Amino acid sequence: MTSLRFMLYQLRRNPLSIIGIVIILTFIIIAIFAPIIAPPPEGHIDPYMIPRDGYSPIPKPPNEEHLFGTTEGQYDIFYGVIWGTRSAFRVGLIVIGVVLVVGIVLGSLAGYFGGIIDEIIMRITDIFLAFPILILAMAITVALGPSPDNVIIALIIASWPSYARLIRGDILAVREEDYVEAARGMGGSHLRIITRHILPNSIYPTLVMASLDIGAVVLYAAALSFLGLGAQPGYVDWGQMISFSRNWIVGPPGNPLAYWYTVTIPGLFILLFVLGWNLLGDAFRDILDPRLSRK
Amino acid sequence: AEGEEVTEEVAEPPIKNPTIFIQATIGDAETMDPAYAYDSASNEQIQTIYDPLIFYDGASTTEFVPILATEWTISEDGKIYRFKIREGVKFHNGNDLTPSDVEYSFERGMVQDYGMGPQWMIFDPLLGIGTSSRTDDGLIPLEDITNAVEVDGQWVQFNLAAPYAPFLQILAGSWGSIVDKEWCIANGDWDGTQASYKALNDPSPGGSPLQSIANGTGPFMLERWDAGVEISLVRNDNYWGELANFERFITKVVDEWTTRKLMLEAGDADWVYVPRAYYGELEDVEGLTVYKDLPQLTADAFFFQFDISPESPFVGSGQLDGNGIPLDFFTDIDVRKGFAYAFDWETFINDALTGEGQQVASPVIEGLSYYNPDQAMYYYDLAKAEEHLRAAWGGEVWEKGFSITIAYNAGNERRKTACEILQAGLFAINPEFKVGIQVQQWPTMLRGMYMQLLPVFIIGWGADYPDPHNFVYPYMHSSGDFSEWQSYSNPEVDALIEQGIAVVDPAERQAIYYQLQELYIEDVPSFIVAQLVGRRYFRDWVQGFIFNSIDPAEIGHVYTLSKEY
Amino acid sequence: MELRAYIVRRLLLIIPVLFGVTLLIFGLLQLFSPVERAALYVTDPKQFANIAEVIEKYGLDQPVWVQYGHWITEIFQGNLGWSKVVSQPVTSAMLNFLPATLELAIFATPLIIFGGIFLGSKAAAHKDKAIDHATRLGAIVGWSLPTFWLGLMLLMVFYGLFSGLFPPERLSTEMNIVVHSEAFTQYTKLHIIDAILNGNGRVLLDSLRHLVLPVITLTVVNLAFIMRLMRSSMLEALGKGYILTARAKGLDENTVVSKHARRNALIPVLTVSGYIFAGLVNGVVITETIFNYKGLGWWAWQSAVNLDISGVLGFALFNGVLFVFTNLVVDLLYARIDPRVRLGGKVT
Amino acid sequence: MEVLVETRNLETHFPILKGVLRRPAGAVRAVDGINLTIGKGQWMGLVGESGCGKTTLGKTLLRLLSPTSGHIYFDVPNETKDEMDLLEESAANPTKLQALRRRYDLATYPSKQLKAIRRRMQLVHQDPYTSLNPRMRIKDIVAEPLAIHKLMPRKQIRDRVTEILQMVGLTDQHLRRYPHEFSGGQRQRIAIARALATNPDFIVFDEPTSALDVSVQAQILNLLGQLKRNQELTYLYITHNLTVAESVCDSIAVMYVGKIVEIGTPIELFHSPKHPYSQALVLSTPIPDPKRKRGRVVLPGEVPSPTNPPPGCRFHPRCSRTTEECERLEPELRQSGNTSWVACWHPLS
Amino acid sequence: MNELLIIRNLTVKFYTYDGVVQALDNLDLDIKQEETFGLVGETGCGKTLTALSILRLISPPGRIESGSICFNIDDGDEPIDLLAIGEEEIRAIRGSKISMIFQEPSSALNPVYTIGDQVSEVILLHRRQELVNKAIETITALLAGRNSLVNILANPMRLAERSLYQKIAQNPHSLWPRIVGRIPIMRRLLQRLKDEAKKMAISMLKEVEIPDSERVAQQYPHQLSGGMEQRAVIAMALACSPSFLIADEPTTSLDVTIQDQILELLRRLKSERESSVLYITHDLGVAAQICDRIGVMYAGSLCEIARVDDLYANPLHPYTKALLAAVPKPGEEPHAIGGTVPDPLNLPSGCRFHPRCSRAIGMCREHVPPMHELASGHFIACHNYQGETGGSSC
Ligand SMILES: Nc1ncnc2c1ncn2[C@@H]1O[C@H](COP(=O)(O)OP(=O)(O)OP(=O)(O)O)[C@@H](O)[C@H]1O
Ligand SMILES: Nc1ncnc2c1ncn2[C@@H]1O[C@H](COP(=O)(O)OP(=O)(O)OP(=O)(O)O)[C@@H](O)[C@H]1O
Ligand SMILES: [Mg+2]
Ligand SMILES: [Mg+2]
Repeated sequence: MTSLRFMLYQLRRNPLSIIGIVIILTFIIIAIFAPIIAPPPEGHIDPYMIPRDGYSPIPKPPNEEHLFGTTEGQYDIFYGVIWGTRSAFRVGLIVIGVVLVVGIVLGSLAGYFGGIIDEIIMRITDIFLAFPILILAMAITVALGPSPDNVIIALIIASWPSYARLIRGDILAVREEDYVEAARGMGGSHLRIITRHILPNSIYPTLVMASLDIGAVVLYAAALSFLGLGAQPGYVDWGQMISFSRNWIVGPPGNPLAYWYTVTIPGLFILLFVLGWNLLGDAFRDILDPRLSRK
Repeated sequence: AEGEEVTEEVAEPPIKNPTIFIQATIGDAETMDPAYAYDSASNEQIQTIYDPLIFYDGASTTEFVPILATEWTISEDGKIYRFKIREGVKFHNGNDLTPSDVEYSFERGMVQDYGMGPQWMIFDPLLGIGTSSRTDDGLIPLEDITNAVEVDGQWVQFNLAAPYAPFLQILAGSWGSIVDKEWCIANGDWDGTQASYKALNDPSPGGSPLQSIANGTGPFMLERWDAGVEISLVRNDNYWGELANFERFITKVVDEWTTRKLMLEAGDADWVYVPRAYYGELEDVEGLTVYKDLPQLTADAFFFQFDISPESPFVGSGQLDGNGIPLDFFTDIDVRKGFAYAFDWETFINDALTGEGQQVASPVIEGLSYYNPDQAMYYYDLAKAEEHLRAAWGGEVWEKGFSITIAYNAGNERRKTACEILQAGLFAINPEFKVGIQVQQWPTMLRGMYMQLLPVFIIGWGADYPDPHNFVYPYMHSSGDFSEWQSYSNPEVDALIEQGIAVVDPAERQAIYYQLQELYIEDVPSFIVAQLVGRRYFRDWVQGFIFNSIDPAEIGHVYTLSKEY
Repeated sequence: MELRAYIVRRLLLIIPVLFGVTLLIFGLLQLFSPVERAALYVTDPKQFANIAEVIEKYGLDQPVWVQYGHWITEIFQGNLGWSKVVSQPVTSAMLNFLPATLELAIFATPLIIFGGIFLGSKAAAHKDKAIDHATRLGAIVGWSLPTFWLGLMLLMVFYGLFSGLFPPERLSTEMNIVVHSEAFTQYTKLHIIDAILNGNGRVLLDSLRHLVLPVITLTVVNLAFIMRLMRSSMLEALGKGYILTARAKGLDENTVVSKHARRNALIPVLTVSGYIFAGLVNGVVITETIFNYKGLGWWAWQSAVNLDISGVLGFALFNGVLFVFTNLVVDLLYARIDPRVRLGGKVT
Repeated sequence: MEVLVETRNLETHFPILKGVLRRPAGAVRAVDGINLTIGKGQWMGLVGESGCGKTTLGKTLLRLLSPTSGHIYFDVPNETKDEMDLLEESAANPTKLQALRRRYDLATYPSKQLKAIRRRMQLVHQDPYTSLNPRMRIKDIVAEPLAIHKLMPRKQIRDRVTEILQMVGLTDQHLRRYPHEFSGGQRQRIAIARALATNPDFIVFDEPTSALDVSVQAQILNLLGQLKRNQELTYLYITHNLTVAESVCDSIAVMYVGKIVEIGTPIELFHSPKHPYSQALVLSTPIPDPKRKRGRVVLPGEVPSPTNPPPGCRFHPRCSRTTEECERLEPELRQSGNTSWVACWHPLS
Repeated sequence: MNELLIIRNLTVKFYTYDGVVQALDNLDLDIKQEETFGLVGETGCGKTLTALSILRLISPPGRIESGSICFNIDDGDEPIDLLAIGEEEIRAIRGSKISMIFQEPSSALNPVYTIGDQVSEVILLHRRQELVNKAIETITALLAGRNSLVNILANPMRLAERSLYQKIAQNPHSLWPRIVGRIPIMRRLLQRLKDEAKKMAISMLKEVEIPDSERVAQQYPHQLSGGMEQRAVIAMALACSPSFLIADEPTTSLDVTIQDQILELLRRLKSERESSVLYITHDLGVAAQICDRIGVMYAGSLCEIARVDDLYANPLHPYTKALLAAVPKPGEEPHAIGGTVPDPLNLPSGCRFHPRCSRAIGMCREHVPPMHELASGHFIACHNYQGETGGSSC
């Protein structure tokens, strides 16, 4: 409790982290109230598909009916960005959640027991880490076929190794701490030592990275969608909405910025979302930095 | 009035790169080998580097002009074609063109017979429908191939297995290009022996010795092929005919539309590939010439699967209980008709195609011979659709509804829209008619069609040569490309198709193809979504564009183009 | 000496890793059914008639290990398959597209590394001053920017408003002809260097112009990363005892920062250079795609969207190998900078 | 005197991995043949310079480290020990020997068996800032050994925790706090409370006060004395502060590079050290009295590396009395008085 | 004896997020020429801060609020206030006139530079004149050498070097060395200075009894033992023969036998160089062995100052007494001081020791006791002794 209050106190102190919190809270509200903010039109079967107002390829500028205008193919931008918040959270939270679990399990095994287990797990992570995340995720989505779920799977496969590594490293550091040895000296079981002593003290850097990475994961997912490897057209996804704008970057000769809304609005949503998590993660890092925490 | 004229002249910007024709398109050529090439990007390059025996006369798809053949005869029974070869023609490397080069060109093609290449079009007439070099017993005898084409003095003779009406059209394609025998052999290509036949038959991708080199008699010579980036051709200054108007012909691969648009607007490109979605964007741009309403020989259609595989994941429960469909769902013609009436062509053509398309009744689309403009067709009529769907499956369909998933290939927005329109139409008739739409990767989709997993799929066919046979066969014949996947089989149709190719008399053929068009509407094995009509946007300084619907190059033949005001 | 054993060990470890890399890549390939893999060769449904023939010809229905055997043998012979999208063998595609990417990297990498280090140290040295706040904000926003969006926004501005200033692709048509003419020798295929070697100012200028936007796009995000890292590791270094010692010696603040703090602060930065490399590769894919800059990244993207599996896998393999070796180089550099590693004592 | 803990030829080596394959190439011989006997109720001090192996010895005794060879007997009757030695010498009945060792020799206990014995022996670390899990409350820290050994039902645990905390001078109010809310001295009390929770017989203190100020150190030392008297405890007290050892211990062992060189009572050790190293140690310990300037002999050189200790007597390179014998032969630890042992060829008298 | 350093009213505060920490409170302290002054006290009482204040090395969020530190650079000159002079001037003093040895030798040395580099750095900085003169001498000697081929080739270069050094010699603040130092190839011209500095560094290392000092000069800190590292640090501190040396717990992390060696070394060097030392420690034993006078600190202020014999024989302040009683002695239980050190954020009012003091009176709670001289040279800040002079009260 005390440390939580302390954390909140520290958070409050840092204006940037306040901004981060506000941004993320806003997005949470948007995600929760998406059906109210942007109700799906009647007869619309799947709310996660952006409703279309006709099939014309030419985007329409913001108007009363379409607050942010429409993209090519007449997908409503407002609806897309609002509901896109949900899919952003979905991708970010699921990927990071799964990766954390996998990373914690494998990282603990490797870090705590060491030896051959460690060697094997670390060589496997080496193999995965030999690929930049986006490239590996790209190859995996290609192999699995593009769909929002496969993007999630691909990002999980591509990003668990760095977590396993990070956790392993932190566990290695904590494993030698005196209180861990004290617990061993009391006869505590491996499970108890890992869960009560090692993880609570080594998990924080990972959690910080996780909070920073939620933004990064969403960025990767958006990049995949943008490259045409993500969701099917029309799925509520910011990256894809930007890819819709791709051919409308420059307007007609007299009015080069005619279609500014198609690229700017979804882009700003991504930027703010990622920025929010980064600010928050940064604040967390500052708070959890042992050098800064009080003695 | 005088002042106005002056300003107009001033408004004409100077011609950029007057000696070069620059086009920006998407997708690179796959090969420079005429026997292997089966994609329009390659075909386009090949047809400017190599010459065929004959070529279409202007915009016509039935009249020909002599190119490397100065004259030709067709025997009465339609089985022997003879061509007199032009004299004094030189290949780019200086070698002389001889009739044996012509013989070699076709025989070499058949010897190579790349499995996914165009050679079936040569085998079909010369050795009989459905043949290829590979059989279950191994390769067909080399003599069969060498006997099909013979040199007779300055003449070259083709011996057809049966009459084959569109044979001349086939010869006008890039697969009819004439290569230099001597040069080919020097470069490791077929040397006439059995061993080399075996070794070179069905190469892997890129495995042809002529993959990236070229030596033709055409108006341009291959200067540089920066794969994926650009192809640069230079003028053949020893061309046997009139020299081309450009010193260079450059094809740039530019995937990004915005970039292509800017290139065109700035005059850095003389022609760019404009996806139809962006026609509107160029509407008011100055300095461009646009050619509109050009019918394309390509048509997408919705295909019904008559015998869905039990493994299909797209049929819901697999029963007519409102949550799926039975595997033989589409054998009921009322279902098919109901679907056809539920498709809103007007919206599709006006919105998705921005009006650049037209509804056609059958695979015999406009621009092909024997196209029947008066053929009745389906139209958007929910009442009629309801009527048929009420009747289908003894009323059970109407009562319980159904749920299916239809598929289109990733990246094809047009087909996606078509699916959505069909979905909306059916939903409007009865909310229990649930259509899911599934995007699939191209190979996955192909597999789905091949393994009969897809209850309904949307796909299209582009012409190889401008003849109705090239369309009715895949769409309707029981062993046609699409209809075989559909398990669609109508013996009457099969008989008519086989007859249609074998008769020579145009009147007779017309009757047959009119009847096939009628049968297509009656049977609805599939229904055509639209025939596309296209546009071409050139810089206004480009002159001499001739539209021929079968031309693989959207700019037509670069040989006819020039840059001037 | 321990360091040599360490290097040898690192080199030996590369073998299983590379072996694993091929396994992983091949495993991905197995996610496609034989029909699908055969269909990868098909661009048009009319070519599909021969699918069974294709499956047999390429042995796609053979047991996995047999296929792996074939595949790996081919790879050892330098044959990574055929890249459909650019109609050439994967190996030659890589060779052809490498110079363009290299050119991009040659400009972006120093900007990223030196810029990041410079700004990061500046910010740390002036902690809580205006410059620090500005860099921090810039870094965090830069780090949050979606690369592709930044690229598109640049496109919007420079293609729309100032069109023609910084054009797409690598060279303009005229310069391209010049470069490929006989009068111009392509020593390296890096246009900049070739232009200098040929003494051709116009080509040089033209290729520089074409590099501006991609380099900016590529730089911003990664620069932000290094900057942040450098700042925090610099702050950490500045808190160390030896900094106090250096100050107590009477050294001026500049020397303290640049001589005593920076070198130590560089160590953690160096350890993540692997990530910078990964960031560059990620960025290259997107940047080249957006600016139609025909390099490895563009090719990888084309391969991916066109399901050119050999292309994607070839690129991944190439990357994997490159990355493993980059890390080795980083380790060696690390040993160079940090005597504790070089002279044993902290080698783990 | 009843013996509680005894080691025979105890050795703990840490392998040094070298080369491409990371093969062991030598070892840190941190504990290198130690025979130590601690009587029940004894407060045994262990002094020596940094790196000489004190901590390693302490941890090996508690089996937090596995010895390379040698035996550790904890509360084993002397007869049994002798029997085992006899059996080993004669090699007559290996199975029986093995069975006995399994049962009595702590050095060979598998981990399951260890758990039972852990209740009876505890360790208190040097640095109270790192020995308490920063993310656990005091009550959980102190209750943990009880929970691990399931010594009592949950409800009683709380009472017991309060009781122990009172014993070390802390109150109920502290129960719900985290370690960082305490000063160093208080933390060390908590660590001691944790060690006491299971009513152990034997506690190893690894420099428990070296991170604390003198005033706090005094508090802790007082507490330890008090607890020992009340709870009938046996201590092994590791320290490098000779004055502390002198003031509190019953007996002091001096360690040098993995070996014990001298054991004796504080008085013996301080007034008539027998080993030259002990003497140097005693003389270089600063005394807080400016008037008592000792006859200074600054010991030259540094402690040799335990990786390859000097041959013969390990102290000979720094010793002023070295003879040729010292360079060749290693002196055994021999009884030199009633309560004192020394390992030296030329002990001082 | 003259005062070398006079600290008056030194107040240091830390402005933390949790509040203001008054780390030093109106500290007064005199250090005489050639004496060793010991500063003892428990952890966190402000010993290190006092030392850092003298060098003006307190970094944010800490700040020297008020006070003066007057330092007698050369005998006879007006003492200068270290807190009032400019940044340049204080830097010239750091390391040359006043230098400091830090507590933890392993963190005081930069891990990425060799010992030789780090020692010669300070020589290069503060003994440039000497170096330049030596270098000129060497070059002149070389120029006068035989007319061998090597010499003929090298001489123009040497002439250039010499003129550069002469420029520096004429004007120590000349910009030349800085300019030359920036230009990659020209930098070689300054190499001779570095070599000279290296030589001096090695002789310095010899002086602190480092065996094999040539080799050690080329080693990195992690290759040395703690005792050797501390010797290197001492060499660094003494390289410019400072008149005032601050030693902040220089032996705390070392073993007794090594500590003994280091103390002996410091004692010798101090007497050889006739400098003053401020010796900070919390070990009363060490303080007794090495100091001439001792100041006892508690929570940011001094409570007692006396000559060493006086303090141990006759401690007056209750805190000093308690501290001495807490030191373990054979045969007797150490006496603990009750209570704990106050929270620096929340210091008690009045005398800071009063909550733990057995002799606290009402006044202690309200008024800070001033420091006054009870007997000659024996200063104390305690209300119990207010008004008394001389003698002991208990
Ligand atoms: N886990 C380990 N691996 C390798 N070497 C070790 C390990 N633990 C200790 N050592 C080495 O064993 C020797 C003895 O270490 P130990 O910690 O027992 O000394 P110590 O007497 O307790 O020293 P200190 O007074 O510094 O605590 C040292 O040289 C040390 O480096
Ligand atoms: N960065 C800081 N922020 C807040 N307070 C500080 C800071 N640095 C020092 N202090 C305060 O200054 C006080 C004195 O610190 P100083 O380092 O001088 O103690 P010390 O007597 O040298 O202790 P030690 O014996 O542990 O070295 C500390 O109690 C602390 O409260
Ligand atoms: Mg120890
Ligand atoms: Mg201090």
